[in-house]
Amino acid sequence: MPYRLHMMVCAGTGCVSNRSLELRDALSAELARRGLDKEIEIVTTGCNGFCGVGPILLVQPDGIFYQKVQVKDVPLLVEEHLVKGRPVKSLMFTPPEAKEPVPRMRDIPFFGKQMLVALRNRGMIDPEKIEDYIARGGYQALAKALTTMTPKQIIEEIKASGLRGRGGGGFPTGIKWETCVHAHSEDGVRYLVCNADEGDPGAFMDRSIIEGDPHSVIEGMVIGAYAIGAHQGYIYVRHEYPLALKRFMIALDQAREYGLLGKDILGTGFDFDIEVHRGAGAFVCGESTALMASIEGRVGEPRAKYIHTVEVGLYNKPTVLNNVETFANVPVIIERGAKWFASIGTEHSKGTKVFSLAGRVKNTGLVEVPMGLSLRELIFDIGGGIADNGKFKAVQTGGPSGGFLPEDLLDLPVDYEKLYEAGSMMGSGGVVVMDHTSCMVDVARFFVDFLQSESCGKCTPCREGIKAMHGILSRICDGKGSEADLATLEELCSVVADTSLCALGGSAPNPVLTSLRYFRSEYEAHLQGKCPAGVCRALITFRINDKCTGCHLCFKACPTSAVLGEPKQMHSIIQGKCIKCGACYDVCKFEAVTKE
Amino acid sequence: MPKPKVALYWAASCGGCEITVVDIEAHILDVAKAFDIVFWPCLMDFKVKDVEAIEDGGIFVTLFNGAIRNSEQEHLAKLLRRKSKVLVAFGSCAHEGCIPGLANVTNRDEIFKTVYQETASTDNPKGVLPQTKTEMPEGVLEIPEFWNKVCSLDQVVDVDYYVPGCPPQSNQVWAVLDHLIQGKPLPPKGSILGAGQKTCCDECPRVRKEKKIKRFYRTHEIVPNPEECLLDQGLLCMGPATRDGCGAKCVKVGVPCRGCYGPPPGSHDMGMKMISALSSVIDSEDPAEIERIIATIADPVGTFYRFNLAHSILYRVQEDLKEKQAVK
Amino acid sequence: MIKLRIDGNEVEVNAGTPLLKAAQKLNIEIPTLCHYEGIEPYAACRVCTVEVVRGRRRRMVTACNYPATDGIEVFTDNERVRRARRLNLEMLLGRCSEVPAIRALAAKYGVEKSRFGYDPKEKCILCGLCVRMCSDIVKANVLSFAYSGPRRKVVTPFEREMATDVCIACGACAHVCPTGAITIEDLSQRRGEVPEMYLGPKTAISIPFQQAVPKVPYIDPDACIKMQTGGCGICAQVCEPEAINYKMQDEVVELDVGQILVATGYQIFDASQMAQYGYGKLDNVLSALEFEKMLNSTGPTGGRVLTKNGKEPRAIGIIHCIGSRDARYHKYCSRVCCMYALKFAHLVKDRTNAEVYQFYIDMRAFGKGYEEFYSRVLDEGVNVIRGKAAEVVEATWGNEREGHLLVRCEDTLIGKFREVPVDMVVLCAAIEPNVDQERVGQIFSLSRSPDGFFLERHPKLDPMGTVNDGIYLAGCCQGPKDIPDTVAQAQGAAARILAMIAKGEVLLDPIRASIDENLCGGCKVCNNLCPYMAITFDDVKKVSVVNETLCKGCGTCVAACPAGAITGSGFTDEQIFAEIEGILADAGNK
Amino acid sequence: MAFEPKIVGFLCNWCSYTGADLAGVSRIKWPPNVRPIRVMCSGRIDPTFVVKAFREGADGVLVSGCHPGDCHYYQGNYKALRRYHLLRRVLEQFGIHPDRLMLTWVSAAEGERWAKVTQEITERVRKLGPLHLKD
Repeated sequence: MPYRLHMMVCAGTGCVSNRSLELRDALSAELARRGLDKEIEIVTTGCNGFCGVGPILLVQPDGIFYQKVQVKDVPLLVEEHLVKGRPVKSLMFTPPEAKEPVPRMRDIPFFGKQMLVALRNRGMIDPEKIEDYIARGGYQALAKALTTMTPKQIIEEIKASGLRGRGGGGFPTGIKWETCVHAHSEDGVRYLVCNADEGDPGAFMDRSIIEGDPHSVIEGMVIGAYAIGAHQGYIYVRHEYPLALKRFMIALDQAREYGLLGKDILGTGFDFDIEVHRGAGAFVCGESTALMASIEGRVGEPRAKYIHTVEVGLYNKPTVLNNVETFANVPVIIERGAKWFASIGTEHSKGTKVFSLAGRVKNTGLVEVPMGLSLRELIFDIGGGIADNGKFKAVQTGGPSGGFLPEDLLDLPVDYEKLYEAGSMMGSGGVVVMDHTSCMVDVARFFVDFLQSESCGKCTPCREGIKAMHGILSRICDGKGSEADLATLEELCSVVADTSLCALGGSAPNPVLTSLRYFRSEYEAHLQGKCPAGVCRALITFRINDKCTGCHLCFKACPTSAVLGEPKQMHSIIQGKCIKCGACYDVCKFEAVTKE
Repeated sequence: MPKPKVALYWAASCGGCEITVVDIEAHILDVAKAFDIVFWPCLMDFKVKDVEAIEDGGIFVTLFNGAIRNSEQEHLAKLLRRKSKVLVAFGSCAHEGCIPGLANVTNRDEIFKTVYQETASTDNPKGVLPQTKTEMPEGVLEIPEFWNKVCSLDQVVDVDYYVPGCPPQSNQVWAVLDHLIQGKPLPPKGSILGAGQKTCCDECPRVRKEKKIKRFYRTHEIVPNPEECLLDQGLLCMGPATRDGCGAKCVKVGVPCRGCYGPPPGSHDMGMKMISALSSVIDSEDPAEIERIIATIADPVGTFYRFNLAHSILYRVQEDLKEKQAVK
Repeated sequence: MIKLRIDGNEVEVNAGTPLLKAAQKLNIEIPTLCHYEGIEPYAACRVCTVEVVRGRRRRMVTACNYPATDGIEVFTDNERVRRARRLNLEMLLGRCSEVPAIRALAAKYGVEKSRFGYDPKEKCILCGLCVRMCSDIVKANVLSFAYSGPRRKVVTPFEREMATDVCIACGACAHVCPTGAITIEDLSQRRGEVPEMYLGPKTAISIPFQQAVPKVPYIDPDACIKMQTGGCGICAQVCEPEAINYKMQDEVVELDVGQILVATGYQIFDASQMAQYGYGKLDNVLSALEFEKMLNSTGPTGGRVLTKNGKEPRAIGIIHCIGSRDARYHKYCSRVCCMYALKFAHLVKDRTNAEVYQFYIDMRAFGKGYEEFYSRVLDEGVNVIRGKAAEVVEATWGNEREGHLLVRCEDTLIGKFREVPVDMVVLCAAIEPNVDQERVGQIFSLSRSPDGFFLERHPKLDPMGTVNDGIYLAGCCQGPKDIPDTVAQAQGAAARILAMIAKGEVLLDPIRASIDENLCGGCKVCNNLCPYMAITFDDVKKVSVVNETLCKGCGTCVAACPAGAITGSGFTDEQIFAEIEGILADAGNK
Repeated sequence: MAFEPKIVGFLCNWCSYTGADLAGVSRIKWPPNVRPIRVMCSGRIDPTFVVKAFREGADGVLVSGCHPGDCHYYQGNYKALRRYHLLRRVLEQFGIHPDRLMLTWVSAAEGERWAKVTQEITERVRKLGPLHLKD
């Protein structure tokens, strides 16, 4: 007997962290108690995307979107919505600047402008059930590809679609596959590798796809393998993604059981299997040659790519390496056709792209939008604008080595070339929004610090150059910079970008270069001894003005007893003792503590 | 024409040689037909005086077996020598002392002490020992004198020919007798009849290798491989140092040669030759190990000189007994 | 073959040739730090960066591993390249500020001081040559990188200071290190037992010594990585005529010869046995052969006399009779030491201003012109002290605290105990028989005199012959002797040999064994005994047979034949029996 | 007259005989009791010779070869060594004191040793007294 309602409980990492699984269990118990378990099915889904408001509960087919649902809300929810048919307004999402909560998911602006291709099954299926994926049309593309298309046709189709690598490089996938097919392999062995070593901080597109829809990746990989004639595939998953790993392993077992993987796939005689390789969390192992070295059991260090991995890759065989999102796109292209896919996006950037929205934006989470959407739409329409009524300052795209783009570039479309020209990049799709409270020099220093520690250290410019940049940036943050430092920085950036062995070093100067280009005034302010955002401690002073009521809170908060003053009397700060931790500033309710 | 006279005598021996003469089976009749047997105490009742009665050189041939170890034997040996044209040392005892000859490593006193006093089965509370002369009421009783030393026949009298073996093989005996019956010319004096010129190995069918011996075995210690040389297997076979002619009967049934046919023509001292040969093929250069290997030879003199001690270079050593004991 | 342009010059190379090699063809020098011929390029130092123009695309690449393709244009020294190199070198200089190699290279690009730091202690530029040498070439896998980013460093397994169990001490890492960050320490203090003394490091492939014939390099299989671990093979890679052959093996060559001249030489007494002289412990105590090597103009110091710290010594002590004329070691006189010690003194006087002291027991200048040379050396101001040196100890000299030596001895001519301060001591160690003298002697059936040297047939009348016809002696295997004596003896021996050859025939001793096949029983006792394999078994006749030309007449088989079938001519049983009877004719009866 | 033992020495040609010769050439005194018989190699020494010597009136027998490993014929002295061991046992069984037989190694260079060895056996046999085996 079909179910009356489906309760889709989000079980992405974000919502699980917010106890969505406990919620599911409470719900299940409540339904059973009320005898509703025969009428209503609970589905544990992958990431919904709107991670900022988790745990998320979606009631289908009504499309009612509940957010931040707690276990204590369950009886009320069941009573009101499921028994009495009255959706609970208090659990619904209220968009910023809106007065009334929005009951249906599709009406929420965050979802409204999204277009789901890679994330097509988001929140709709239980990722641990292959039946759910098949019910949503899964593996049809595979059947089509294997039974009605030649490998050459598939490659042509992918080429025609204009799909480009979603991992950061943006290399046309079809051409990569074609090159691999033409690459000489003595024994005909070719490998297909899926890069799921998502190392960019704040980026979780790949994790989300694997957690929410692992079969879409498997299907894409099998199609790719068929196209290039590979019989062995690898997926390189970060060890820090245990849930993704678990779900992917389940999916592999199911696919093998269903004859969709392994020997004689779908009875066509084509053999292909996937081995899971777990990475140890080195950022640089996302780089193709380092990743392959790691799979081979060697130290994950890049090598020069004057001969591409597509020709001499894993175990010195021609190897196709694509990331998770790229593979997830493949079945859709095969199923719906290259023409349809190519109709989406811009001239050179086709299809959609998944972004993880993070930073000082109201709606943080995972979004998939068509290429060509402007950054402004992404941040303000989907992201809901700047949190805490802050003022937008910059957006960084493409992960830690992406550049910072200022407000006047907000109308830039999401497009590989356009972002590159502006000094940033598409990267794997991380979007970090910064507001007026961020000091650009400090932020640049932060990312350079990250890159310095994640550099493998093999080549001189990356190891020594980034370290040198970090040193100069720290000096500037400490107020000890000079005009010459800026020139040195620029020189360093240029040479490091020019001469680094791999893309990590090659793109590492981006944060510095773009911050210098678009926010030079902030640097200059630092040289003058001022940090406009009030972040760099060496350059700020905390003072107490006459708004002080003598509430004594700051006195209690100060860890170094730098605040002087009796209760009910005006307080003051001993600068020599102040370590500029900002505790007094944070506790003051009267704006009496100022930061200069 | 009267038939040539033949005599056979048995001195210090076991009697096997007498039996081997009869072992020629029906040929004994040919012998009887051809010869006139004048003395053969073992078979027929002859008296010494009968022999004494024969003129010197009146006997054509005497086959004398047994070693000489007392005065009576010496007497008869000399008597028969005088009466015979041809004296043949017949069998190993007469030839070279044989088993009785082994007594030469000791002396009369020791032997008497052992035989009449010390063996477990002896009941002789008074410790009486044989005396050559004993005064009895009826008169003086005499028995032959027992010598310190055992001699081969040729050490006592001149010998014309030798027939080796313990006993001589009957076919060889018949061959010798037949030769005499046929009246063929006699070989040079001192010849060894009824035997070959080579060694027992020449007649031995076993397969021999180049020898390297790590230890010796006594016959009861191993079951020898039936195809291979016994010495190669560590069994002390005297074959290499022993004259052939026996047909290698012992080795054919797996028993090592004891050396009864005596030394081959080139050998001056059978025992020493065997010592020389054996120690040459012992497979060791380490004195301690050599001693260990040699220790596996039980009774070297009894082994290497079983049949020819009395006839060897060291036929008897007369060093002082006390000194001999001091050695041990 | 493809064509490309480098700095405007066209060059033709095989496709895929690294640009570095292509540039070498044009004699264009590109600096490198992490590159070493024979090791897979690593492209880590980025110093070899050049600019490549391919169509419209310009890019910076590393010359060490960028494969040449048709039609590209390469710039090895334009401003962009110079800037890239300059900055990378400046970074490296910031890391390793006092490494001469880096300083020199940086200076070439105008960098005297780095803006990115100053570290006078760090020497490692992380070029990875040592790591790659150890893992890829030597295959010992001792060295590896640990940590990432700026914390990266080269470590031994588990960062233990000593990894002796895995390190094979090949020294290849130190050899390839461009900055001298790796040093090799000889913890064992051992000295090589090699015939040609060396005072400096030696490679696994070398020309044995200057006068070697043939003068070609050879590989020491004990030191060669290729032969030890299967790795390396660099010499074969760089040898263009492909002359390297690892499969060559020591061969045993069998030659059929009629006469043999044994000239197996001697060895030098190991002076470290006499601890009182400090050889092997004190730095500037040398053996005579080491000193000879030092005096050699093709030697490690180019013929200059230098102490270990590279200074010219102010005084040198030469001690005679080390291990010879000494009841504890060798009683005999080594004969050559006095004269070479005087030669040393003469050369030292000639080349330095050092005082020379000879500590001798007796000065034996017996040869032609020797005494005259002794007088001349005395005239040159060499000090001779008659008396055996008692010991050599470390001492101070004026204000200098280390590196000086004191020779203690009794001067028997003045009857006083003396202490002579010197900077260097040379020990005249004895000539002694080779360690395998005994084995060699067994091979040739040579007797040895009590001193261990081979025994000549007659000390006066036949000093080069041996008791074995056709085997002769020459040189120090017979006893210590100098070059003139050796040459005289060798020429004498050669003349004897030639005389025999000229004669064309040899007389054999008539002493032979023979087997009477009528007596042989075929027991095979003798078959194994003959050291010359002269006895074989005739399977048809079933008897053993002696090959009379192989037989040397030792008579072992004669004695061993249990049948007495073997006769040894000249020494038959009967002859010996007769001898026994003869010499004992006087023995009385009992 | 004091007992002067008669000792037959069997000497190999290359070492012991030469060594004995050297002793002579070097004017080293050694007892005349030892009467040398030269054979090519100690391996030629047949035990028969030893018993023959005893039978002919020798009071002692000395067998001397090259030092082990130094045999001119490689192995001959080892054969002598083995024969010596077995012969001693047999002599003892016969009643001849085994010490009357002595095996020793004297090299061509060991004139002094030859003198020492001959003195040793002479004294040894002198103590054992006469053997008296001559018929």
